[in-house]
Amino acid sequence: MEQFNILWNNTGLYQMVWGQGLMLLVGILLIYLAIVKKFEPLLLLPIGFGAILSNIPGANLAVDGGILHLFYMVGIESGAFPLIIFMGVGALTDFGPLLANPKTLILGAAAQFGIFATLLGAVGLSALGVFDFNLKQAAAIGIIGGADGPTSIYVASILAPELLGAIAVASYSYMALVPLIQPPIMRAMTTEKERQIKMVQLREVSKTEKIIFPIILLLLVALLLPAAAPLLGMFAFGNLMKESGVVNRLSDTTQNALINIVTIFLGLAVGSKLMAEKFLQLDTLGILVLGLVAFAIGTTSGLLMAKLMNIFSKNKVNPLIGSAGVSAVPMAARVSNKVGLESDPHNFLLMHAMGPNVAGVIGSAIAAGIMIQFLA
Amino acid sequence: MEQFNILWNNTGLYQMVWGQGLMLLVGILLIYLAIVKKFEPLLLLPIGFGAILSNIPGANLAVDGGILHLFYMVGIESGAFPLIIFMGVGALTDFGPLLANPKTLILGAAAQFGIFATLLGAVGLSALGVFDFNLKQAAAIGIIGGADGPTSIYVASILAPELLGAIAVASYSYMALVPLIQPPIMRAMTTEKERQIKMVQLREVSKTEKIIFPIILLLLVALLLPAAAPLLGMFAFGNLMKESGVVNRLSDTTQNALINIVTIFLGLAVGSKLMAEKFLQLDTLGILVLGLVAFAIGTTSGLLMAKLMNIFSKNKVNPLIGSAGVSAVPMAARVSNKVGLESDPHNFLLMHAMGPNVAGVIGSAIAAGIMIQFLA
Amino acid sequence: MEQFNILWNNTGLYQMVWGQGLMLLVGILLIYLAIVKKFEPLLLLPIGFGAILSNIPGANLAVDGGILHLFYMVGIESGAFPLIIFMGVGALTDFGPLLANPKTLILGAAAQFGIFATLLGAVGLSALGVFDFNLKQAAAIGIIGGADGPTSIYVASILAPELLGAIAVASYSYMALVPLIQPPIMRAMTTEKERQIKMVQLREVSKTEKIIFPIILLLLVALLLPAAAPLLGMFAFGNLMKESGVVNRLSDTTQNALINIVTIFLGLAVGSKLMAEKFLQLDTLGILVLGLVAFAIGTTSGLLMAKLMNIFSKNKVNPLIGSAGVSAVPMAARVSNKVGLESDPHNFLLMHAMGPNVAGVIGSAIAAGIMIQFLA
Amino acid sequence: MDNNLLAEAINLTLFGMGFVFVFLTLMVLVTTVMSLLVKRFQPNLNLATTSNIEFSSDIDEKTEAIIKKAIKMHTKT
Amino acid sequence: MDNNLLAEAINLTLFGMGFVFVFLTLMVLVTTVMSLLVKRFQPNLNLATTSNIEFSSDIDEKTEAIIKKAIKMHTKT
Amino acid sequence: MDNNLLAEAINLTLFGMGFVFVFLTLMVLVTTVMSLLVKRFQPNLNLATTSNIEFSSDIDEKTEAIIKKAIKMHTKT
Ligand code: NA
Ligand code: NA
Ligand code: NA
Repeated sequence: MEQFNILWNNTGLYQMVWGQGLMLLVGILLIYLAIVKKFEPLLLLPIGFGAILSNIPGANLAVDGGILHLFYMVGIESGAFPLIIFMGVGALTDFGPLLANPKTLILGAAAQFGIFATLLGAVGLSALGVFDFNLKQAAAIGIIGGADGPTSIYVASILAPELLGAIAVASYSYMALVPLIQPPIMRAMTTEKERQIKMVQLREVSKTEKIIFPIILLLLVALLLPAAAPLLGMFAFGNLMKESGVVNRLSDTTQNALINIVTIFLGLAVGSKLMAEKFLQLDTLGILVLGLVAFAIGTTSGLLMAKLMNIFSKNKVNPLIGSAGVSAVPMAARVSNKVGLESDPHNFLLMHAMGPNVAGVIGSAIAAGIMIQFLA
Repeated sequence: MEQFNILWNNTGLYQMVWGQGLMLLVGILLIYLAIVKKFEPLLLLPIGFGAILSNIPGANLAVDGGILHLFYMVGIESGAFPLIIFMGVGALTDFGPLLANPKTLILGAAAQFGIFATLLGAVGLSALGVFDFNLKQAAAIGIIGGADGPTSIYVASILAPELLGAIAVASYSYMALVPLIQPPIMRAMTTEKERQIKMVQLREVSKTEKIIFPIILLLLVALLLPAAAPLLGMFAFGNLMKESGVVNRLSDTTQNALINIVTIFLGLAVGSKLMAEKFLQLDTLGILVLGLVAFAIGTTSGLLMAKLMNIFSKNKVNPLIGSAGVSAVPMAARVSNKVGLESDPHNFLLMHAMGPNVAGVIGSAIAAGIMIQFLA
Repeated sequence: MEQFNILWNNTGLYQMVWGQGLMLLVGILLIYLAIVKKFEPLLLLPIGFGAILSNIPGANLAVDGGILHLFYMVGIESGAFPLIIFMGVGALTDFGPLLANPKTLILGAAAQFGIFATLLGAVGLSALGVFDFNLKQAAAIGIIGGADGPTSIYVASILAPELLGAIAVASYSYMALVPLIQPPIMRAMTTEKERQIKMVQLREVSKTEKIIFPIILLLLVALLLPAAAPLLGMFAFGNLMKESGVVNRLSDTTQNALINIVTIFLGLAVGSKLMAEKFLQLDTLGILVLGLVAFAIGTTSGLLMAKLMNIFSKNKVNPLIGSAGVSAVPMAARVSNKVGLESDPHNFLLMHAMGPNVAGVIGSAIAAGIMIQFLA
Repeated sequence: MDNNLLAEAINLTLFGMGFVFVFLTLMVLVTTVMSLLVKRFQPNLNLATTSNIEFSSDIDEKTEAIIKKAIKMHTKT
Repeated sequence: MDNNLLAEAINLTLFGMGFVFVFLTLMVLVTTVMSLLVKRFQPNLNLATTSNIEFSSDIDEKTEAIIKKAIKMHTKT
Repeated sequence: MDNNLLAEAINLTLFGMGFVFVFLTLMVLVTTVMSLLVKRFQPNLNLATTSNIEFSSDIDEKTEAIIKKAIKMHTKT
């Protein structure tokens, strides 16, 4: 009978606290969103599964010695996983549309206002006593507005590892929700006439320009903001491998086996930060609210900047491509295209929106560098 | 001349002790079995090569600072390699036949009696003074009867790392020998008439059922036996990635590049546990004998359970599929099919045997969890 | 304004010392050579990029805690990356031509004289006060003459990690320059008539011979030079995986995803050894000069040995295949073929040159083992 | 002492095999119920099948089958 | 104390957004100049396109296109 | 001191080159004997060639060759 008692006392059922039970449901919810609603399944499926594994009472997978904790220490604490993912994203990115119309970089800059406005909001609400975030935490939360998963995870792992789970979940969830979040804002902030603006066709971009671009990006970062060098350096490296054409086997592996392997373990490792006692706090709710605000403000400021540019520029831009500046590649660009087609079914904005879209990746990495520079 | 002496004194020839010479031959034997006899070559080729490397006199590859020792510490001591392999196995497993006929899970339970009987045997023989195994070691040896390589390695790495080499070799060798070990037992324990039993055709299983199954498995493990959560959690995760259909790129990489890479290093790392002074002991002989007994008892108890089920059930099962409950996927299921065809050349048992076959994987992981729960 | 000062004081521009600026240009040069001149791009592109990342002022990527430093510690300090690459090279190597004409192994031996002559030169010039290399450093520099990247990196990581960056750059650069370095020497050291020698056609080599060869190689190394066992053991393992035909999925992954992933991180990690304060020294210039000498002497001694063999042997060898003994697979063999075609457009030496070419890989690994045996 | 060890082993065997049976029997039940529920409430879940495979239709089916086999041959061997 | 925090946050926002704009505007300029230079000095760089792909010409283009799609389907999904 | 270093280097060179030649000459001998033995006792080893490649025969050889090239192009570049 003793054995029976030991066994029973060691079951998950016996040891479970309500928080763990709730987190098992959260894990199932994330898996449901990933599979049925197709919310960024590449990340949310592993994160959701990791959340369940981390909250199995008595299994201790996400604490010292547990396998998920090991994945976290090896891959995220060290910075390696988000940087490798960023290298892979670089190898998957085509800067052609950006090079054809470089001024869309400005749209990618404007949309980063979501990051800083959210930082302000988080600090302000803490000053008012609603939440209790310090400046580092506020900055890590703001980066959600960058709409870039690996950037969010990288910054959070440095500035606020205790919030990493909630930040990652918010980041990927809202990226998946871009088709729901953005269109109402886009329709509200633009006139029908603006939405019908036809943009001049993008010129052909030469191979040489595409090869030189990541090197320029790297050098500018090196000279002006070394704190952004890990993120943008790996990003530029991935892109150079792809565009150079001389290391196709490395580029192919980076875009496939390597990024896939790292994605699996990154997801599980993020899941290890969804343990009940850490995750079920008022902070998490604050992060979810502020993250949504960040997306909305980023979208708005991108749209407004596009309208501002039209005042000074001869070649008008359709302001709908401004919202793509938050990144969330390529979802936000597709949303620009879709909303544009509602106003003019012959006006395809997709390629035009890809410029601000990838500019947004650079923009939020720069914002991340600033945060790390001043706060780490 | 001094140099010449140094060189000669450092040769393998000069430094070799007889045990190392013998282990070089064991390594060559394993490679021979892998290449010529096709004995589980994916594991036995790397293990055999690792055995040779580990026993090169003076090279010190399997001790502190050696590369194989590094692979062992990083991959096996941490638990990562067997768990990742198990994730890959999950991504390669089709639970369709099991879902079509869930009662075959019982056959996968019965076959685990080989594990516990062997545990008893090992302890009994130690009580009689024949061997000298403690309870942890006896449990790790028993798991050989689970006919599952990564489970054996995982349990041995926790309960009896000093026996890991012999246990892994026994486990994979006997899995390869299933077509020789099982048929005589199967013919002895069943009547010709039983072997001719035709089973009702398996129903179609829907995608939804296949997606929900790994989540149910995970939750049951979480609630009832957290100690089995690492193994069955990773297994369920691999299976969910495959069945969900939304992360095909992750699932493909898991089934190919990732499992292949880990298999190579797992094999070499296991080889590092085949150093002469550790491996050439009476214990190893005991493990080989007990492992074979474990397979035989597991096979027998699977067959008997099938016959027992036929007493109470209307839909008769062909008892030959009971032996597939030891796992050794998919070899044991093929053996069921082959022995069945001897009695009735039109009776294909393969798909029916796949049910108990994959149930055996779950069953031995549960048994492993019990051992870890009580003994770790 | 304070923020502005902080920002400005943290820019790369403000912090840059002249050496770092120079190294950024070196990095760009390496990338240029890789992309435009196709100099061993698989390594020189990542190394060049790593060189830039390592020299970004204030980013500290190549020192404690930086991501490139992490890659270095995990992959090179441990010895893992060069050994895994060597396993991959083994899986890509066909020993058929060597087995068809085993005496070409002697050519692969002769070409290693470049290694030892350079060792002598480095020590001699240090005795004369020109440079200041100790014996370990001289040995690591000599290995450049082996014309084998991973061997060079492996030896340097053990004997002279402070020189690793320069040695790796020299090694891969000169391998890329083989088509420029070797032909003048080849024409100078051979007569037109020698260059027209037609060799007897190579016999068919059986699968069995190809399978047994790596095992023989491993055992000879084990018995005679354990210090070479890590390098040649992994090499033989890769080759056995390929030739055995029973682990094709492991062999494929080794030849593709695995070697590609490791190449990327090896290159970046080597780049971390190109920090200005370490790299911009007279030593580096010495290494570049001595490395070139090593290649030239290796080429010459290979050619001379071929001529010597013709004095004693009935089946004449075309001395042009002697230069392929330096390895630089398969570039040096192609050079033999090309120079041969200049003298007789119907005399294809490629397959004949592949024998000494792969023999050179074994030869320099043996030389590396000797160095490690006596000096580590 | 050894008898004590043996007693522990017997205990472990009884509880172990018992638990294995309990667990897998429970799985039989839960799985059966799950399958029934799934069949009853045929879900309108928009489950991905091959939706993320973009393959334009201008390739005839036979060619596609050939290529799929080739790729399978390449990846699974 | 909290006011101090808020002041820091405002400072960070001003400098941060400012820097983001400066950096990306600089990129617009540099990129534009780069593109002009590239177009002007149409380089005779022997840039690899598909030179390391050995593909004999006895396969007609349509087949090649089919296969490329198949491989893409295989690797990207 | 330096002379001592030089002496060591010369020693190392002599022994090193000597050993390289001894080793590779031994390999010539052993390899030659091995090849002779293999040819003499033509083994009936059932060595795997492509046995684990399942490729049904309804695809004509030319198509197969095309696909193999395509896959090679894909994997080796
Ligand atoms: Na962004
Ligand atoms: Na089993
Ligand atoms: Na060499």
